[in-house]
Formats: sequence, C-alpha cells, structure tokens
Amino acid sequence: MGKAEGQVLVKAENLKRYFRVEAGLFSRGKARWVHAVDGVNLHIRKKEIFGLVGESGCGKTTVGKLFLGLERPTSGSVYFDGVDISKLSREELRKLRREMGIVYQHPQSSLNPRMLIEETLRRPIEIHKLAKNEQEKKRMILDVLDEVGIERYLLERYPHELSGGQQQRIAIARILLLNPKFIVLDEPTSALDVLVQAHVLNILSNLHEKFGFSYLFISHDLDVVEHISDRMAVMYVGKIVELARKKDLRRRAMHPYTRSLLAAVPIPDPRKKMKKREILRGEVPSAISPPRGCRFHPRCPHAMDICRKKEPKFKDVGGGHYVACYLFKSSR
Amino acid sequence: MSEPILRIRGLKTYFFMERGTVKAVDGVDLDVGKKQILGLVGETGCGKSVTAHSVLKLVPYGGTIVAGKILFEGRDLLKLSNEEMRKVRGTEISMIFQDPETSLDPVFTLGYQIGEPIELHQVIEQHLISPKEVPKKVLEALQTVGIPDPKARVDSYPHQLSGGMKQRGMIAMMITGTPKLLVADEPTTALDVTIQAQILDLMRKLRQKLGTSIFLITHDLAVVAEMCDRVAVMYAGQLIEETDIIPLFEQPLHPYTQVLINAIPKPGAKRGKLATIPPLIPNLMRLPRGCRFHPRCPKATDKCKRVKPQMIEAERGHLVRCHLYS
Amino acid sequence: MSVVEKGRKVGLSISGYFRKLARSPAWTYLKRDERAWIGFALVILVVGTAIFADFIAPYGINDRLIEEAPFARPPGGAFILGTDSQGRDVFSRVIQGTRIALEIGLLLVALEAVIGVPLGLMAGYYGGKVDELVMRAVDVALSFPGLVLAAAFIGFFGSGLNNLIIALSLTGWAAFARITRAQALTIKEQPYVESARAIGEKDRTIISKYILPNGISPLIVIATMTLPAAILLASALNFMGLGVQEPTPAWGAMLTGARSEVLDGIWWTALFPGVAIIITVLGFNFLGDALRDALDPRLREYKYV
Amino acid sequence: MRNALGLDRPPHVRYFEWLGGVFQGDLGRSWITNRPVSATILERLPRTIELCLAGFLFSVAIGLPLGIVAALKRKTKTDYTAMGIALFGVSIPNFWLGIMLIFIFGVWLGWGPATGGYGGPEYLILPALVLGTALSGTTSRLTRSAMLDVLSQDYIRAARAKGLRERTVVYTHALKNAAIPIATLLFMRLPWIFGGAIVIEMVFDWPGMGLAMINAIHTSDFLVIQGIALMFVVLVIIANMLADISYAYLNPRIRYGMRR
Repeated sequence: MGKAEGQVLVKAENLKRYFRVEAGLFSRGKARWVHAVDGVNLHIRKKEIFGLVGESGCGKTTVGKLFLGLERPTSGSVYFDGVDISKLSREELRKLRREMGIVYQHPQSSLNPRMLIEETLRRPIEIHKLAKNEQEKKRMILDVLDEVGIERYLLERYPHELSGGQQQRIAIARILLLNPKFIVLDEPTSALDVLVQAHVLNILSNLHEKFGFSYLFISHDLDVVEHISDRMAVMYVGKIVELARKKDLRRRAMHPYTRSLLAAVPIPDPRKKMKKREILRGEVPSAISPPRGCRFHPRCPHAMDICRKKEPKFKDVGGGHYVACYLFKSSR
Repeated sequence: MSEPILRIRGLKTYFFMERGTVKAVDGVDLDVGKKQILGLVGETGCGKSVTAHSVLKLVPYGGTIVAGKILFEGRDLLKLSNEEMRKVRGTEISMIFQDPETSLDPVFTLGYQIGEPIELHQVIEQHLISPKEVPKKVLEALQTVGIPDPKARVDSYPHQLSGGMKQRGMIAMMITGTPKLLVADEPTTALDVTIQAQILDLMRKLRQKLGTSIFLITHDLAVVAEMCDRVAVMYAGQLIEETDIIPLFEQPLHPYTQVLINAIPKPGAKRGKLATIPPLIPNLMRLPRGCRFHPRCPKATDKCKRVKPQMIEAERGHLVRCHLYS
Repeated sequence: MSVVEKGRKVGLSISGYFRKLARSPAWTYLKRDERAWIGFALVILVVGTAIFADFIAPYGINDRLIEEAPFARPPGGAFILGTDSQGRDVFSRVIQGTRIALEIGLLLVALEAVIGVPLGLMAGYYGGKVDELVMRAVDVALSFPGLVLAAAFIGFFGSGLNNLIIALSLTGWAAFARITRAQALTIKEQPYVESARAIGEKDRTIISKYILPNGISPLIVIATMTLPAAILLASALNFMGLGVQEPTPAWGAMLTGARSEVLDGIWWTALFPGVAIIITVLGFNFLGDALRDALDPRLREYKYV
Repeated sequence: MRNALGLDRPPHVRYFEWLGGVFQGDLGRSWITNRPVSATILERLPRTIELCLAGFLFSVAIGLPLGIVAALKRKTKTDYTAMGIALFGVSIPNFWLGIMLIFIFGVWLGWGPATGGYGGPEYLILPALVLGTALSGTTSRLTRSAMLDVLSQDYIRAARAKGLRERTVVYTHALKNAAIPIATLLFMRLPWIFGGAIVIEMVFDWPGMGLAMINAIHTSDFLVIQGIALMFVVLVIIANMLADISYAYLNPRIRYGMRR
C-alpha cells in the first residue's frame, strides 16, 4: 500500500474481544461468550478520517474502546504510534491518555452531571498539568470555547441546563484541551436532530482541517460516515467484511452485505424509491453463536457450499480495497 | 383526490404543567387521503408525536385536547364518548409505536396479544366470527406481516423474539381489524437499517393489500422520501409547509424545510459544508412573537418579528406558512 | 475572565451546592410537595423539643411528685398529661424521651452508613470477589428480620443503649451497602465515568468526584427513611425490656408496664408516649417520601411532551 | 450442677456440640424447665404461624386494593387519602396500637378478651389486625408504585390503542405485570412479620415462639434463644424460596429461560 498516503498512527492486529455472559437462572455455570470483536485488522493513518459502519451489536463500539485501551483485548494487539498499548500498565496507559480522546453518542450522559461546565473543562488541564498557572488555565479554556463556538456564560452552567448540541460541543472541547493525535467518535450525532447533527459534523470537519487529528468515526448511519470519512470499513458480527476508500465503497461495493446495506439505506430523494431494490431477508445472528463459515451466509443471496464451511479470508483486491468474500479473488 | 379519510381542523393539544402551558399542538389542519401515506416530519419536541396520539385520543398523562375537530370519515372523533372512541381503536384506526422492545406486554404470548382485539371486537362486539375461529385469524395476521413459522411463534413470549420480529408482531396485533387508518409513530427509528427496510416494505404492502391509509410520523426525511405521497412539516406546534412528496424535495418553499433538506449528509455534499441554522430549540412555553421560526431564519425580515404568517396556498396543492410568499 | 473566576468559586463552595440544588428540578418539585412541608414542620418540632427539652419539661424525669396512692393521676391540673404509676410527670418524661429517640435513631443511621456505604462502593466499583463476598453478606442481613436477630443478640450480650444500637446495625447496614453498590454499578457504566477514564482520571478521583456525588441522592433518601424505621425498632426493643433500662425515659420503655395498666383503666401512660413516637416517625416518613419522589425523576411530572 | 449442664467446657466446644445435635433434631434442653427445646418449638410454632398468616392475609386484603385505587386515581384526593392512611399505618408502633385496641375494645367497650391469650377466633382478631396494619401500609405503597410504573409502560398504551376495555387494560395487563414485583417483595418481607410477631405475642400474651423467646432472654435461657432463632432462620429461608418461586412462576422470562 502507498506509503505516500501518510504514516500509520493506530493499528489493530488480529484484535479479539470476547465477553462472558451468564446463561440464566436455571443453567448457572454454563458461561457463554459473546464474540463482540473477532479478529479485526485495520490501521488508521495520521490525519485520516476512518469510518466504521455496522448495525447494532456488530462490535463497532468495542473496536473503538479497544483502540483507546478502555477495553483490554482478549487477544491481538493495538499499536498506537508504534507502542503496543495492550501491554502497558494501568498507569502507563493513563499517561498516554492525553494523546487520544473519545466522544460518545449521548452527550448528556458523557458529562458529569454534578460538575459545572467550567470544572469539566478544567479537569483535563489539571490531570495532565498542561498549564503553568491559573491565568494560563483560563486562557486555554476560553480559547477552546471559541473553537467549538460556545459562549462563555455557559461555563457556570450544569450539563442538564445545556441543549444536546451544546453538550456535544463541550464534550469535544474537553478533548481539544489535550490536543490529542487520535479521537474516537462513537456515534457522535446519532442522538441529535438533523440540523444539530449537521452543525456538529461541520465543527468536527473544521477541527480536523485545522488541527489534523486522526478520527475513527463509528456510526450505524452509512450516509454520515460516507460524508465525513476518507476510508471506511463495514462490520458484520464482529468482523470487518469490506474496507475501501469511500468513493470505491459505494461505487464498487463488493461484499453482498455491503451491497444489501447500501440498498437498505433510504435515500432522501423521492424519485429513487427503493421499491425495485432487493431487500435483505432475515436478521443479524447472535454474536454468542455466530454462524460457521462466512457469518453472512444464512442471509446471503450468493451463498455457496464453501461459505458454509470455511471462513473467507480478508484480502486485498487492489487499490487498497479489501473484502472477505469468496466471490472475489486477491489481486496478488 | 377523493374525499380524505381523516380531516384534522384547528387541533390544539396543550399540556398544563405547573411551570406553564406547553402548546405542543397549536392549531393543526391536516388531511389524510384514502390509501394515502401522509408523512409528518419535524425535530424532537415539535409536537408531531402528540398530534399522532391526539388522533386516537390517547394523549399522554397531563395533556388535553383543548380545541379542534378530528373528522374520521365525516365523524368528529372528539365528540365521541370514551366507550365509542374505544370501539374505533383497533378496528377503524390503529397505531404502531416506536419501540417494539417495550410495546408488547412481556407476560403474555404473542398469540394471546394478537387474539385479544380479535376476540373483543369481532367475536364479542360485532359477532362477525365464532370464538373458534380466533386462532385461525391470529395465524392469518402473523402470515400477513410475514413472520416466519407463525404456528411456532403464536406461543412465544416477546423476550423470545428478535427486534424485527417484535415489530412485525406489533403490526400484526394492530391490523387484525383491517383498520382504514394506521397511525405510525416513528415505526422504524429503533430498528437497524436492514430491518427498517423490511418494515417499511411491509407497510407499503399492507397499504396495497388492505387499502389502509397511513399517517406516518418520523424525523427522518429519507424515510419520508421512500414512503410518502404527501408530506407536512411541523415546527413548534404548527405546520409550516404541506405538499406532495416531489415538490417538497425539489422546490421546498419554507426556509426551514430548505435547511432541513440541505442538512442531510448526501453523497457529494462537501465535508464541513452542510447547511445549518442556529441550533436553538424553540421553547413551547414561551414562543417568540410573529413567526415562530424567525429567530433562526436566515431570511427573516422585520415583518417576521411582528406579524404571524398564515398558511397560504403558494402553488397548487403546495401550502406554506411564510411571509416570503404572501 | 471574571465569569471563569466566578464559576470556579461557585463550583467549589458550599453555596454552590445549594445553588445547584435550587436550580435542579428536584428542588422545584420538593418545594411544591405538601408532604415535604408537613414532614419538615414535624421534624423541626421534634428536633426543637429535643434541643430545648430541659426548658420545656416542667419537672425532672425521676421526680416522684405524688405522695399518696393512687400515684397514677389522670391528665389535668399541674400534670397536663397526668402522672405514671410511680407518681412521675408523664409530660416531662415524654419531652425528655425525644432526645433519646433521636439519639438512638441518628447514631444507628450513622453507624449503618459508615459500614454500608464504603462496602457498597467497593463492591460496585471493583466488582469480582469483593463484590461477591459483600453481596452474600448483604443478602443474609437483608432477609433476616432485624428484630429477631437484635433480640437474640441482646439475649446473649445483655441490654443497654450501646448493645441496642450494635444489635440493630447488624442487619441495618445492608440497605446502605446494597443501594450504594447499585448506584456505583449504574454510574460506573455511564459514559461520563468512562470519559473520565479516557481523559486520564485516577480511580480514586473517579470514585470521589464522579461516582459518589452522583449517587448521593438515593443515600439521602435511604437515610431519611431508615431513621424512622430505626426509631420504631428501637422502641419495640425498649418496650420488650431489651434496650435502655429504667429510669431512662425512652418512649418504648415507658410503655412496658402500660399494658397491664390499661386493664385498670389507666390509659394516659400508654397513649402519650405512643403519640410522641407517631409524630416523630410520621415526620421523617413524610419527608422521606417527598424526597424520594423528588429525586426519582420517573415519578416526576409527565413522561414526555 | 455446672458439670451436668456442661458449663465447665469452653463455649465454642459447647456450640459445636449443640450444632451437632441440631442435625439430629436435638436442640438441647432448657435449663429452667428442663424441657427439650424442640418440644417447646413444636408446640409453639403452629401458633406463631397461625398469627403470622392471619396478619399477612389481612395486610394483603387491605393493602392491595388500597394501592391499586391510589395508582388509578393518581394525584387526586383519593390517592392522597389512601397514601396518607398507608403512611400512618407504617408509622404507628404496633405494640402501642395493640395496647390501645385492648383498652378500647377490651376494657372500654368490653367486647372481647381484654387479657389476651390463646383460644378461639376472638383471641386472634386483634393481634392479627395489629400485625397486619404496618404491613398493609407497606403493601399498599408497594402496589401503588408498581402499578404506576406499569401503567406508564408502552405496552399499556398499545393495549389501549387496540381498543381494549379499560377494565382489561388495568386488571389483565397492568395487574399481571405489577404482580411480579408485588408478589416477590411481599414474600421477601414475610420475615418482617415474624419479627413483628415477637412484640405482638408479648402484648397479647399469645403463647407463640416470640413470647417464649422473650421469656428466655429475660431468664438467660440460651439454648431456647438459640433454638428459636434457628427456627426463625428456617422460616426466613422458606420465605425467600417462596419469593423466588413466585417470581419464576409469574415471569415468563425466567419460566422459559432466555433463549432466543
């Protein structure tokens, strides 16, 4: 792959995360495992916006948390700037936190309800001792408020006194203070109305332009991800099924799941009603006992014998376009 | 267009709270035609959901319908007694809700919950069928909504069903009386997109098969584009634009609608350049003077601050509430 | 700049807490709740009586004021609530009893909270083996009738104020532990706690600045509702002669002999200590109910508009 | 004498000897009466259970309807009155209520046995009533909040939307769902009745386990205290089992496992 496109900042190698679930009242002791993330390989370059799409429960949020060390992988590694963060101690990881940040879906619950906005913004400066004196702290806070377009009088408010859009911008401001290299955006606009969503997306784009962060943008909304990303990947039941530059993903979608997903997304254009498009049958299988072979085969219109038996490899089909499906051959 | 099945005239639903009166629905006029899918769009808290509940007279605790008419096939529902209204629900008008996880009763089987309205309306009240036919009707309803293996599913409890199946189950429960009007309050918001596509498809088929008119409440313009024949846009308790589906997307008249459509991320829209307006949520207890939208409107004039605009027919069949077109 | 300085000061000062309270929906709700006002008035009355008992009570608790039989005189004259079978003024004893009731209640609630809250925090935040151990103990303590265990404990270790409080706390701490744990568990999963970790906060700070302040409301409610229950339990033990002993004027203990006295028509020695218990318990219960409803948003106002 | 009672040996040895006996049904002998403790318990247990059961039934008969009515008439005078009564119920010390009722009915009106004791139904009514009062307060408060919780659920709205009668909505859908927390909590609170019974037995001279326990405490009859406390433990375990069973029976999620 082209090195000219920038250095790798974060990299996941064969990343797995399983969660234990108790089976229920009458079958105690028989623990089962949710295969939330089951062998994910991907990298994010410096200054890149990488989009991750998938339906609920596909493991995309867990990928985000693994990338930040908020979850420990069951196996596999996450490299941040060349350092394997899954091997760091709790304290080492805590110090590395100023290099990265996360924005959540529900803005109200991502701010401490008992802290004034002012203190919420003051915490990161104090934890990492970013300011020499009180004067500098204040300047930093006011600067960052200007960046996200929040008025100063809101500093002495509590989170519940702000609107959803304002809360989300405060959550972004808190991360800006750390001036990190890498930010995970976990459905940052899913809980917002379309106008507020547009506002927050614009701010995120402008900040990216200005400071050159790398983003991992996680969402179930294909249109939003496509709008903001440089490259994007599609996840299904713990695995990435397709990864490509954003233009290629829509125009040259390969994996049958990606294609069904594209077909299922309603288009805001009444002349293109979906009537004629094929609708994917069935539902997402449980991540506790995922289907053998290719996980998509029970719903796949092109399923072959081999799909039921053996899992397809995730392979390069040329031009940085990867797909995990037997219908396509590796370019190498 | 033939005589509409539902005519809402001057509907006002207020919530009287100790801190003030919330005018959630404040003078709404709306028609749903026969076999039509009418969309009602707007942001959170604009009153669209309360409008939907008002049609069935199931306004949440604390709210009251204070004025207006809701004419269903010429009959004013607001003049019916509670008992008469009850008999309309589930037979002539039904409703489907947003969250399938919480809209089915967890302690009864799916079959029981679907059988309930059949037994009450068709056996006890209308004497259409004998009690023995109820199980057959339940199976039919399950088949209509496309639940796989309906015989096995009759005895399932809601927790044994997946999200998409629950939503189909709820729809089955609501269409047993072949209602003429189905009020759908954000029916796919809680669902994944592949499931959403299935449910939207099912609703379109129901319209074809049963001839049901659908009153679809949603915040998602893309869903509107997929489903609706006609659309009304709601802002702060009032309609601000109403027209057929194509003109709404191609020549939106109201500045709010214009922003709304350009704020959707579309393939080709440039990063960082989505249309926006100041993100002020209108306070339904203290509404601005003049046009309710003027504090956020990019085209507001002095007149907008003073004079309330009226709904006018700017073009044939295209209504808008804005001074730009008077 | 001045806005920031002001915000900073407000954020840390005690007046800040009250400003936050005054602006919160819970407070607006509480202010309009009649139960809160009734409860508050009764509690003020009881606490005031306890503080000024020495001034209010006309006689000493052990003064034998009647020289000849019958010693128990009905209400009237110099003794507005009558005298008991030993010729002592019932009114004075009831007034002085307020102190003992509150003392027992407050000590007990404090002891239970001191045991229960840290255990609950540890169990909830760290989970694992600690959690299992604490919760097993909580289950046992909660399902056992407090009165039976307390009676058995006193049976073995003897009566008295200290043993009474220890005996009742044997089961009482569990309510605090369970609520605190439940709070810690829920709050731990909140994105704001995870985002605190994500910006590099230490565990210690997370518990003290994020979890405890956000979980305090139900603890206040539990404390307010435990207090009257504790007073009732203690009075029952005193009544059975298992708590504080004569001549201490505990309300429950004053009723010990009353049962046989009512058979002789002496009703006033039984009536008034009971009324005192009811006023006290009712006051705290009213306040607790109002607080619970105010702090539980599910029951507040309307679900949505 | 000390030798015969085994008081010369260390306490923990005696305790384990006693525990060994327990598993063979031997709870030791009272050192006051020299009767086997197990005989005392067997004689008195049915009386305590009789009292508790009567109190429990009374509390459910009063508390359940009161709570349902309060929930249905939320924020009206009916609700406030019902909840006022309930709050009063939980705030009255039961032993005091007992004494007052003895005075009113037994002494003043002369309607029943003022001295208490054990016998026909006339001996049971007052103690059961007193025992049930506090619990009926709890029951009605519990019922109200469980009903309110259920009534605000989406499936209740859905039941109305399909045109069901209000009767059916409340008494079939709402009540059956509310029954899960109500039944569980009621059974879990059953031990509280046992606790209450101790005091009530003393007030009404009801010769059950509670009275025996208090007498034993006052005479330092440790083996009797120990034996009765153990019996209460057994009752608590049974109550907890009842709670678990009722929960599993009423809740299809448990009855049919979590399979999907």
